[in-house]
Amino acid sequence: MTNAWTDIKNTDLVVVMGGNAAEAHPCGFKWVTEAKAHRGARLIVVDPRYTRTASVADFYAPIRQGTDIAFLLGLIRWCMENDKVQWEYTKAFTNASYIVKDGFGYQDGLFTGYDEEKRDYDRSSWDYVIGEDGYAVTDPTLQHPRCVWNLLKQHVNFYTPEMVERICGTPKEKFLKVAQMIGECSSPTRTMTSMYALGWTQHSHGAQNIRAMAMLQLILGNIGVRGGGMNALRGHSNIQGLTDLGLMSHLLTGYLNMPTEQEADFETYMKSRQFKPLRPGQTSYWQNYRKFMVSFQKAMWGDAATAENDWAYDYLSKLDVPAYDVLRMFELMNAGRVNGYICQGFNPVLAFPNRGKITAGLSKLKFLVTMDPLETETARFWENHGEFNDVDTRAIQTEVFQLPTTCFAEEEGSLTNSGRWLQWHWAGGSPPGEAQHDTWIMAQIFLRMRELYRKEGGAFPDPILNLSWEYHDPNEPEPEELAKEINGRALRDLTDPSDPAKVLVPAGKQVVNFSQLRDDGSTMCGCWIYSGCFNEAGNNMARRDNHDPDETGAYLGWTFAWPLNRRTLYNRASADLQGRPWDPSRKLLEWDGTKWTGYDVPDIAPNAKPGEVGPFIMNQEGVSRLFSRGMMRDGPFPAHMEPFESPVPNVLNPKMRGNPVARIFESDVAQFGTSEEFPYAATSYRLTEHFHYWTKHNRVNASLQPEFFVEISEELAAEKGITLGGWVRVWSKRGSVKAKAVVTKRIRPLRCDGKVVHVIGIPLHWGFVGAAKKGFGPNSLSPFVGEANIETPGYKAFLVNIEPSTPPAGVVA
Amino acid sequence: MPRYAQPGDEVHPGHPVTVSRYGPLARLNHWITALSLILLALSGLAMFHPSLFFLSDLFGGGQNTRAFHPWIGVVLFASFFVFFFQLWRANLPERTDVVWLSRIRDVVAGNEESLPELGKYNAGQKFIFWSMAFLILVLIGTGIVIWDRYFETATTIETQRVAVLVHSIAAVLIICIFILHVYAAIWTRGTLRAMTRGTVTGGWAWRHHRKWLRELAGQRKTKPAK
Amino acid sequence: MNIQVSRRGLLKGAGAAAAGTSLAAMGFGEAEAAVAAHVRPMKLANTTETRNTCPYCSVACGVIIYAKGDLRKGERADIIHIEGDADHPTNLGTLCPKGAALKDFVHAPTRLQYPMVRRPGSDKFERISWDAALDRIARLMKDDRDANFLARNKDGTPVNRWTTTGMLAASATTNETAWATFKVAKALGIVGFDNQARV
Amino acid sequence: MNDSPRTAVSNPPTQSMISNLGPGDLVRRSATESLPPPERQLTPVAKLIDVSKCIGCKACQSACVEWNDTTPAIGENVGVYTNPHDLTENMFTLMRFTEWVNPETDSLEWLIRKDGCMHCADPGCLKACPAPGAIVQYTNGIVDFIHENCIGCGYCVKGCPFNIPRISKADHRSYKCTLCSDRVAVGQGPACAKACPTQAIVFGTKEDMKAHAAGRIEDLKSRGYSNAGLYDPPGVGGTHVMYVLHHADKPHIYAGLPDDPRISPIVQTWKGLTKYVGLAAMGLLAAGSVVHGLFARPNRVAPEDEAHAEQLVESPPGGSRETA
Repeated sequence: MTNAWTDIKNTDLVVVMGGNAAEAHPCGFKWVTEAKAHRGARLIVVDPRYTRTASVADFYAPIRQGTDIAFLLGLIRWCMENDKVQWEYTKAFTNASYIVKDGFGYQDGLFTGYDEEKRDYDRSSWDYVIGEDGYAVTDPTLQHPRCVWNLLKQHVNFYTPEMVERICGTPKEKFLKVAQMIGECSSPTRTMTSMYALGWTQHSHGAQNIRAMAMLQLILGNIGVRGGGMNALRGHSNIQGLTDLGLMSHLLTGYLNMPTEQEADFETYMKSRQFKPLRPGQTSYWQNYRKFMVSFQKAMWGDAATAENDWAYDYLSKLDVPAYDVLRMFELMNAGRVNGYICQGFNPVLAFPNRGKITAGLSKLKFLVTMDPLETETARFWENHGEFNDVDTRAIQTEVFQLPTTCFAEEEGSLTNSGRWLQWHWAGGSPPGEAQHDTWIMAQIFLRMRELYRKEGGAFPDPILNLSWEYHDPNEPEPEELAKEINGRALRDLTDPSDPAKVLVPAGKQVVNFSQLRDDGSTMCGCWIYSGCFNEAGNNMARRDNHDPDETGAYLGWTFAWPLNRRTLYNRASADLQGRPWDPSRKLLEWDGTKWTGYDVPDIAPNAKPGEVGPFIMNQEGVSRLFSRGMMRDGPFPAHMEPFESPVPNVLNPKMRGNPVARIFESDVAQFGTSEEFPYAATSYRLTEHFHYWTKHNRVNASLQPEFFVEISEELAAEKGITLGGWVRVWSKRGSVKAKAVVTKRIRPLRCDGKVVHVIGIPLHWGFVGAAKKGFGPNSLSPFVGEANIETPGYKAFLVNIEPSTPPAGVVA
Repeated sequence: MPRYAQPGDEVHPGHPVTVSRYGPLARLNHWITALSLILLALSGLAMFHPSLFFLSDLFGGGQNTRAFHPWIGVVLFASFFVFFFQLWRANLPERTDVVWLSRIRDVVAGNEESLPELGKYNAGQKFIFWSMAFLILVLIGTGIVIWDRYFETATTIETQRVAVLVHSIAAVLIICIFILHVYAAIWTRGTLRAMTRGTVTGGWAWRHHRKWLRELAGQRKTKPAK
Repeated sequence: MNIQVSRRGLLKGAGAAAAGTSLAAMGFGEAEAAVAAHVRPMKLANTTETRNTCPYCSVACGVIIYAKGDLRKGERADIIHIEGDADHPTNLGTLCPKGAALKDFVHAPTRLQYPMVRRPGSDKFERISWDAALDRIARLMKDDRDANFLARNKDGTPVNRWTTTGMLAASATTNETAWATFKVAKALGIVGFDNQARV
Repeated sequence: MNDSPRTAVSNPPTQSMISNLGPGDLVRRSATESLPPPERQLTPVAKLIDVSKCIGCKACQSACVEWNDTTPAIGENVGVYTNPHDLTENMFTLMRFTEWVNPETDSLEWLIRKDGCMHCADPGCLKACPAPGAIVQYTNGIVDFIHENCIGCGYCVKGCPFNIPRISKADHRSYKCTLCSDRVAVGQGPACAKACPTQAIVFGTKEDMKAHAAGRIEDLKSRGYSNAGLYDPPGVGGTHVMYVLHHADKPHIYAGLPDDPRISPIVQTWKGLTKYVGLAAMGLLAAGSVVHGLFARPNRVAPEDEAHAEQLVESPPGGSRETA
């Protein structure tokens, strides 16, 4: 989220698309109802289903899953056509005026440089014209035919309201009603917020869904302002934290990247990370990359990381592929190239697509370790549960360890919420039985392995032997010790560059925040963006001052938000070129002539003059990007792409299937179904009564939503002779499930490209362990394909078939 | 074929003459029914009016009262209808009943001489007999409808509301009938022994049920000697 | 001891006594035998409060854990209730149907209590001690790493990849746990390292 | 002692507190003729359920189960979102879902109503209850069941105009929403109101709640719900659980919410006329018999009756005996 949950109360219009906030985030959705009740805000829901969010919406428009880009580009086109643009903002704060290279173009649904063999683009032409001065060439008048604005206008021209109706199945008048409501927010004094979640990310073109809305928000001037922003509603309590901390194949902490094979040494690695400003006088904050990287290496390997050994750069793994993401790992597992797997609080058997492939993969492992407070289907993947898990137990040779961990109530530490707040919590109960903290378990595994390497030696032991593990009790690092490490401290006295006599931070003391980090090895910091969370002032994540001056929703005294306790990202953009708030009634920051003041921590140097330094300091341009250059694999502009399994062909290019650059493994191609075989468009989602596969263990939630079901329209039910509450079988090219049928008016057939499209909804909360009735998950059906840029599995749009059925064996009808 | 006499009815000469009116089975039946009715009245009244709730303590509290009442009802029903099939013939109405009723003042005043000669039962007794039968049917019927433990979901709440109203009205009526019955039995001296010893005196029979006595006497004469 | 409990207890006693005597007296009790009006005793009286946050979605609502016993005093703490923290700016004390039932998640019958192992081909889990389990896991991991670790690629560039053992990190662990986990996984050279960000 | 709370959302106390609701606060008590007048008048409280703000998340159900320590059964899916399928002795409140197509706009509206005890000012359950003190009404409007006094007869079910109470098959006592009287008694709001994510459920003094409702109704009218209104049915003297409805002109579309609820006339007759007339009839008859017994001379068998009988049995003498 660019803004905080509590900031949503400041909005005038909430657009929930690609998500279902009321269902999945009820208490966050509270702030939508607050905005409605106290600001008269309106709520729009665009979704294939009439959701719980829609039940309290002012306007609902249906859409076929997977076609959001067409809808959003249609909106951008409508705003351009009807002069619903926040011009001053767009001109000053976006790259609308930047001139693009001549080579760049787009036709038949493809951008220039496509290589069908590699399923990849040559992106060299997707860039600005760079002048002799080394800066990007711009045309502030937006007259130049090759400026981003005009190229965008040309690009979106295709998406007329008629075309939107043809692709998305959204009736033209409903689309126009949405467009009008949204268009009003181009006024500097009206803001709109976008609340989305996995309804946008879980597509082969997920990142482009989000970009399309971000672009719309930018031309409406809604980024960086109160009640605006792009608000990604993260699904798990600390998934924001785990991503910030880089617990991913291709990441290090704070969005530093893992090196690749091409980056053989530290200098080569740093060379591609200069981040030189593209416009005069701009701040390009990533220029501090080296400081963060060196401090990170010092946090990892302490004294073993020296200038001489390039800060132990060799200790880091170097990737030969973009990432060893989960889909790739399970592909390798099936190929027999993975022997061991550790699942910490994770349930792949229900979480990852094409369950058959997941189970087959786990069955090929030599050993599997699960760490979890609860039973999981993964820990028992080898156990036969009839139709619910029909495996040949004897044949599975995997050795499985099930380690009991504590849960939230029994442990202390911080979680990072969707609004980037790091909130500390305390243990309130004693763990059951022999359950242990994850920190203890990880320490035990590490200490045992380190001991083995000390005794026996082995493959490259250095990174293990030298890993900094300076804890009061090495067997179980304390949360506060770890938090201090994440914040970072001075390893030597840090002196003022301008006055060497002046010690800013004495050796051994916590740094105030990342602005004090150095690239000479004199500082260490586990995760630079978190720096400031636990400094000499104490544990800022544990702060509990809930005062909110002038009720802006900022709550600066409550816990700690990264970066630097900033609550709204890009907040400098809330003020115009003179530094005056666009909307005086919703002031966030203001230039007082010498510095930025206001309700939030400025997202810019406090003394950076308005009109000189752009608000988007993490970009080399200093402005935001309507045209993203070569930064995304599938295009500098979003463009309509059908799902890999789609009921209708892509109107732009019937030959094109899914995202042209999305990675597909050979073995999976054969498992894509066609609309002839599988006529119905399926989508998967959460229900508010449950959280993933956890709450089915809880009798209360189990009683509120006891049994697996699928949702279909009354029309489809009639067509197929399916009765309310009757059993149905739903199957795809990859698998088959049995479910109860919820026949509802909330799903209605759509008409797309002259064809009637029936939508089938499949919630995801059931499995074969727990208190609720045994059931299946949509992952038995969904395809094994990832998003082109980040490999998020596509759960939201795939094809299935359905028929009336009998209960699964052993279940009484 | 006797008109009034029932199996077991017989006169025994002597001073005074005695007449068997009820056999042991009939008497047992009567008393089970009577006891059930009393218990039902007590438990029912406890749930009928707050001022009578204290009666529930006789059954060990409200919960027991609620639990026992319907079961006692079942016993009453069974017992009464065994009784019923022994007596219903003798309670069939006849012309003299009308005459008897038309002289109800004399009945209350006890001027039997101005009343017609009667069979085994007078109209009053017959009225009690039939209304008991009817009310018990109504009570068991409505009682089952409001017997939540087993039949809670069998009927709609609206039906149950009607049932509970009818049940209480029927209960009031049956208690009134019961009072009449008991009082009449006491006021008409010499009656109680019919249900205790099973016999009445000839005089009693002569005074209250002369036709019945005549018939029995006649039977005796025509009967072959032992 | 909650005042109400005792008051209620007294009334019950009194009620029973009244019934007793009157019954003895004339075989009848009295309506007064009924327990006087009272509300349920406040069940949170004398419990320990602990501030925590909901472990489910990313709204991270503030919750208060009410327990019998106080961990801070080194006592065993049994959680008897969890409800929203009205002081929390985001949820203002409210909770969703999942958060409102957190107590039953903590006390779920399927909460794991002991380390278990399932031997190859076996159809059941067996108890195993922590030490035995951890020693075995460390051994399996080291053997696999030593056998399959790729120190340098064919061009001789150090790449330090261990691709034959992967790890998935939990989405509900604390940042502190995540950092410890990160350190171990990256130091071991596990590249098949991922989390729930995508699902 | 503290008066009724003004809010649903504050953190409950953990120190022992004296209850704010005791025998002295009763305004009605089931099957009790002479109830001493309450010692004081507490400010009437109310729970306001704004159906237009409700997202049907069931947090209220969850919070209710947790607070009241009930154990609803894990049922099955029968094709609807309403789970459990009805109120039970273990589920005091229930989200009832209705998919309603508005005939005027032809657009779908998902009507979600939180069902549960309405805490009527004139409670039918209390009127019907035969067990002294099993159902009580406090001066702040809360209608509560005192389970120790409940005899499990089910009369409350028949008395309730909203079909709320449920009799436990386990302990044969009647259960329903208590409006969290135990929380209110220490100055807290009900568990459901505290949990409600969108604050569609709010709690406070009835006066405040009516004012709050007025504001909500205004907002709804501005969004085109011209018939938005407050549901506080006069037929039962008003309720201490009220709804804001977008279609207050037709409450029945919300899963059969009664348009004009009142205590059934049948129940009125049963608990009114029948009770008194019946008692009188039985009393009079009994008394009458006694009087008649005392003053009218009993109907005695006279000696001549016996003589007649003997004569009848003996005569004609001899003959027949000889032939015997």
